[in-house]
Amino acid sequence: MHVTREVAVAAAPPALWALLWDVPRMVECVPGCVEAREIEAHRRYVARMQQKVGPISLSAPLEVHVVEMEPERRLALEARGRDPVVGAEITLRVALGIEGRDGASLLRIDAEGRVLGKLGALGHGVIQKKAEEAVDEFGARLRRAAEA
Amino acid sequence: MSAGERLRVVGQSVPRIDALEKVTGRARYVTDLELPGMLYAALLRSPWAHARIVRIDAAAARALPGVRAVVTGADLTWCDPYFGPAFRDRPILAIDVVRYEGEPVAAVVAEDAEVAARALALVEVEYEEQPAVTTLEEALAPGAPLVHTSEPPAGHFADLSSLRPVPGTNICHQFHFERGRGHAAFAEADLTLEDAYSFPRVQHYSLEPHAALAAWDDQGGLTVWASTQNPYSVRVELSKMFREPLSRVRIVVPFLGGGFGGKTYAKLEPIVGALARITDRPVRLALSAEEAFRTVRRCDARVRVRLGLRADGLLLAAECHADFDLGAYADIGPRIIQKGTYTATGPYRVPHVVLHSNAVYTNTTPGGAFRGFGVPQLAWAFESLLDEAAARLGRDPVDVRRQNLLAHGEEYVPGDTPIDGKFEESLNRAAAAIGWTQAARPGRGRGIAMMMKASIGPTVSEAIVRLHADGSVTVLASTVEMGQGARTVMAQIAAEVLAVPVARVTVATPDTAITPYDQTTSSSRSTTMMGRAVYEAAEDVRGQLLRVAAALLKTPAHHLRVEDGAVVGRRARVPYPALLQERFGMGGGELIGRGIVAPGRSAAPLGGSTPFWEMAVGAAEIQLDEETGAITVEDYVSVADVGRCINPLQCEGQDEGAVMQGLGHTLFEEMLYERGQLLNANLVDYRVPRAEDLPARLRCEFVENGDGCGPFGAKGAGEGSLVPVSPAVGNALARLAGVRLRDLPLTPERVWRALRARAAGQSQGA
Amino acid sequence: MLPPFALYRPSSLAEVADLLAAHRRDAALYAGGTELLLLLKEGLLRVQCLVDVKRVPGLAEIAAEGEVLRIGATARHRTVERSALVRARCPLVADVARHVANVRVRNVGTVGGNLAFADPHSDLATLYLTLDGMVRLWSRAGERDVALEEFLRGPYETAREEDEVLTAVRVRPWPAGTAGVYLKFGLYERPTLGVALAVSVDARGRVAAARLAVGCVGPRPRRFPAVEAEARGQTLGELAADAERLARAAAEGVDTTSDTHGSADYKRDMTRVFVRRALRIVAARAGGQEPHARYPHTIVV
Amino acid sequence: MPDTRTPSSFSITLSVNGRAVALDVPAHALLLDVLRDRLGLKGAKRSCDVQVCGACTVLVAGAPVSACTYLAVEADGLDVLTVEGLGSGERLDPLQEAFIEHGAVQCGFCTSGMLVAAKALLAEEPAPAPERVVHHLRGNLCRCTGYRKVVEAVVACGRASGERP
Repeated sequence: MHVTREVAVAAAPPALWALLWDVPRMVECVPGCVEAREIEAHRRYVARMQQKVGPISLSAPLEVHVVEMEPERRLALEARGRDPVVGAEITLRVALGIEGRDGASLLRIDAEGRVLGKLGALGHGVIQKKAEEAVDEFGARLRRAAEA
Repeated sequence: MSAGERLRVVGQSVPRIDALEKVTGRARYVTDLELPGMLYAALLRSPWAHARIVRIDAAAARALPGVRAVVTGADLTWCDPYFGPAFRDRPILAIDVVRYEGEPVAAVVAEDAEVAARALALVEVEYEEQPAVTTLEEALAPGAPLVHTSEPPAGHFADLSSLRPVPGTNICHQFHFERGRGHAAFAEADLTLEDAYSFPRVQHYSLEPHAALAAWDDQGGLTVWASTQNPYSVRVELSKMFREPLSRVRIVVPFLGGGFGGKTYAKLEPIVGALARITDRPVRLALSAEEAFRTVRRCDARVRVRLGLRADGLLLAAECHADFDLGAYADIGPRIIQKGTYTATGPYRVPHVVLHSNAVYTNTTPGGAFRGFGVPQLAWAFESLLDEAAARLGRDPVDVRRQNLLAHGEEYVPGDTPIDGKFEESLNRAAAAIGWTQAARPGRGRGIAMMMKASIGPTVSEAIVRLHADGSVTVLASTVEMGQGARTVMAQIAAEVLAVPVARVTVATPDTAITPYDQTTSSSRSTTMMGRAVYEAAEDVRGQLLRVAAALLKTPAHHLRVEDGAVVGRRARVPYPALLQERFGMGGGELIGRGIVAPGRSAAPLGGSTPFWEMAVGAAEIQLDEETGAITVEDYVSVADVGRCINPLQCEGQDEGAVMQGLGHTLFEEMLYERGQLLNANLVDYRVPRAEDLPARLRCEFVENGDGCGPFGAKGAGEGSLVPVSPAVGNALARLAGVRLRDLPLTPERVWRALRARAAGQSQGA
Repeated sequence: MLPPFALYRPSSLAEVADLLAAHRRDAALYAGGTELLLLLKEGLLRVQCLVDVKRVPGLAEIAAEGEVLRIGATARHRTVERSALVRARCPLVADVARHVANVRVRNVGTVGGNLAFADPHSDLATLYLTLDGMVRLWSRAGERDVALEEFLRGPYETAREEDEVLTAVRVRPWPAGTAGVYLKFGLYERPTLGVALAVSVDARGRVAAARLAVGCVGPRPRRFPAVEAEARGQTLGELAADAERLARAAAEGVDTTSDTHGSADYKRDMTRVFVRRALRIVAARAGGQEPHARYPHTIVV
Repeated sequence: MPDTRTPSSFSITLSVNGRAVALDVPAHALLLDVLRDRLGLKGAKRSCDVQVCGACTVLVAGAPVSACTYLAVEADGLDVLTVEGLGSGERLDPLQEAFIEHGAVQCGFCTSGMLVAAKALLAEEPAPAPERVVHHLRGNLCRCTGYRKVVEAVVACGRASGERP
């Protein structure tokens, strides 16, 4: 699936940038993320994702690698993991672009991912819809967190 | 047998000799077979389209009670783990790299299927994703990632010895053929037109998914009960892989639950052979339907065609360029691109021709043979563009076809068999039956299309016929019964030649230890080639009977003939048992007849002349719902030039099945991939034709001029009727609604988009 | 094959509640199993036990409660198809039951299972919306009735809590003199689109009430109150003439999802086409004629 | 009756093709595997495994079900009819004869399911019109015959049974 959104955030790029690296607050913002831990600052993290697709619940440990970093301008990360119960391989690539606009910021979100295995095939249509809802929710929570 | 004699059994719709077993549920397929001590195998498959295997941890799986072995590519060093008829490029289990989603990575063998399935979930595999190419466009792009980095060794087929891969690309073979002045001829054409078409990835969906059961005996011999269409090709592969002489590799083939080409060449036999050797116990592997979607499919293709015609409608020049997507492993793909492109110009005379095709690897389910063998992909393009040419010339598409048909006896290509059918008869009958010249009802459109296909050459079929002491007969022939009715046809041929009732003829189960060599059950060749071998073997026995009777009756053999299980002269009748008693001086003994048919190599471009040309015409009348784009076929006529129907009811069954299978890729079927992942490998989301898709009127008719090289003038008829369905429906749609679709299947949404584009075009006065 | 599980066969709702409380997420409610067993077989769902509700008395009953028709959750599609009571009160419910999946699924699958699984392609959900479907949910804490439109939250997601059991669905038959139609279009096992429409006509021959629902094209079926309101008061002739405009309005309001059954914009246009066709068929039926509409790959009930 | 032990295995009694059979089966055992692997009745086949193709059709209490997705315990105390129960060499069911006569059998892998489904239809509608047969056989897929001869065989069998007293 592939989702792109733009979110206006009433916080200057430096504040937004700092929020993005605040692991506990980011766990709150990312829907379905139940825990996350820093392994190597600004480079490697581990997280656990849980999502319910109807009666099916997906729960997978993710390894997160930061692949691009331009302070206060751009952040891109890749995450990979596997849910052995459902037999689903999950890959995510999220790119966040920040553009300062007179004191506030415009955040561009570009999220691309795949759920491989039976769930990915059978749930193809549903997963795209869920991903769109998740990115919208992420944008909303991030804006609230940044403006709080 | 003089052709003039009235035929007793051939030409009759005798009931199938395997019908009773099948309607009572007693027929046995590989998935029904069990051996004492048999273990059950299950395969772990890659979720990635292209990845390097970093690490496989099978410890937990091996520890599960009831698991006898967990095998990965690394455990196969004791044999040659690669197989494939063209290139030996396919590993039994992935070695270091997986090349398509669904490729087997590990195999578990356990006491029962449940333990095997549970153990699968405990095998941990770490992959490192690699860039994948999953479409022809991606695979042929300059600098595209390579599916195979090194060139695998050639396979074992003579006609494929000249494989021509293009180093540094995903092209593993090319076929090129020219006749006449090629490109130059287009300069003289009054009308030149060109277009590009695409044919989708479709799956055979035989009701029986692939299955195989292997067991090694104490003398180091391997027996495999397999759902295969060519036991003798599988025997060659296993002999090479396990380094055993051919005489010690035995392939037994019970009934197949459908094949359609999907069960040609080795599929599961290598893995079960290896697992049985490792566990030293019989091992059975029966795939699920979903796994069949990750084992074989038809090679999808994109085809560019260019036609040059004279103003009077005569075809002058044709150029076809076809790229076939072979998926991750070549299988028989290299021969498909040759066979499909060789008759790209169909049953028409085209003096100047340039044909080129590429076999291209991609990271998807490997392609293989599928009914039509490349011809449906080319005919879809050629027959569609031919209709466009007729329209541009303001000519009736039937007339333009009739005007360009090859004539009976005409040379198709120097060195190949002359045309052996009167194709105009089929065209006229199909056009008349669909009511071509009368206007169709409102909202209905008609279209027509033809096809021509070469069968395999060089080719070999051998048969043995045994006449027993009581006058009953056994036929030993390796032709596989996969529903087409081959056993009944062989029984009819033997019964006709030896003048015994069909009920007293049995046809043995193909078993390479017992039934003699046959190249393959495919390419519509069995009735013709194996039928001739059975005919000659039965003739051999008939000759022996006449000689014994001639000595007994002191009359020249040519004054005698066989009739109702006896040799009959002017004044004498000696039943077969008496003749055998005479011959052997005791109650036992049997006469053995042998038939070998092997036309061998020739100067024909594909290495051997086609024994016969398969030709069929399809005429369709469709209804279109212009608002939804949904099409239904209301009337369909198929006419096939078959030389002679040995069993008319079975021939009808073949053609009705072929038409409905053709309707599948015409209106419904397509394997959907998204970035390397197969989305619809199940019958809920992959739409196979149902009873309700049956046209209101479906007629399958035959032209029988007795002009085939097969027994009693028969020719092959197993594939022809499938091919014209998509171009006939596509042409009907174009003539009814003025939209030319180039990509199959013609789903409602695709037709809807074309109709909207047409409407938009009209509104801008285009 | 299936992964191992225990099978409980409680004979009362109280027993069901105890089992759900004891096993929580490790238990799955089970009746026909036509969807549940597939999820277990595909390995997408792991449970320790199934709680079979087929022995709880009364859950399979089809009965009239005053004007309302109660269909028990474990009533099979085949039973609904053949029920004289259903045919008498809601003939379309009986006829649509005949077109669910195939005859084998209809012999085993249940109405409650179909609604609780909430597959966006469900025929029943779309049709029952036009019959003001009310789902009854039972738990130890008591019973509650939820309108079907609120019950169906999204693809495979409903308002049922983990400790609740869907015991019945209540439908309100259309008033006498109502003409209805259900159209089902698509190639695959599951329809690309489903349209249910009922139009009641008053003594003056004008539309007294219209009930329009469209399903399968988006995350869940829905009604179109705005379009229904515009239809009210029209004569049958006006309704037929206005059908294209009303259908266009419905298409603008529909939420469609792209999947292997079709793209979002195709489903939007099909909503327009089939809502108009439904309006024309119902207008004819309300006038006592049967239009014998036949469209490729479409079931007209 | 359900076993009092842990509810994960059950003692059941099936009447399969008229023969009573007592079995202990795990709760998760599917009817198709019990028929094929425990009772050796190999006529019903596993193909699509998702209730679409009908190759696994058997009758339970006269109703066609997908044995591939039907718990064996559900058939406790009921009659189960498989293709092996239709008729055998000496005395074939009229449907079996009609399938042979009309050329409705090719590879045979779908035939068991087709016959059993048609048997249930004719029990309900003795002489169904072709459209009724097509509707009923929507859930029985065949890749070989193209269905025409299957529908003809069932219709002919229905008409013939109509004439028989």
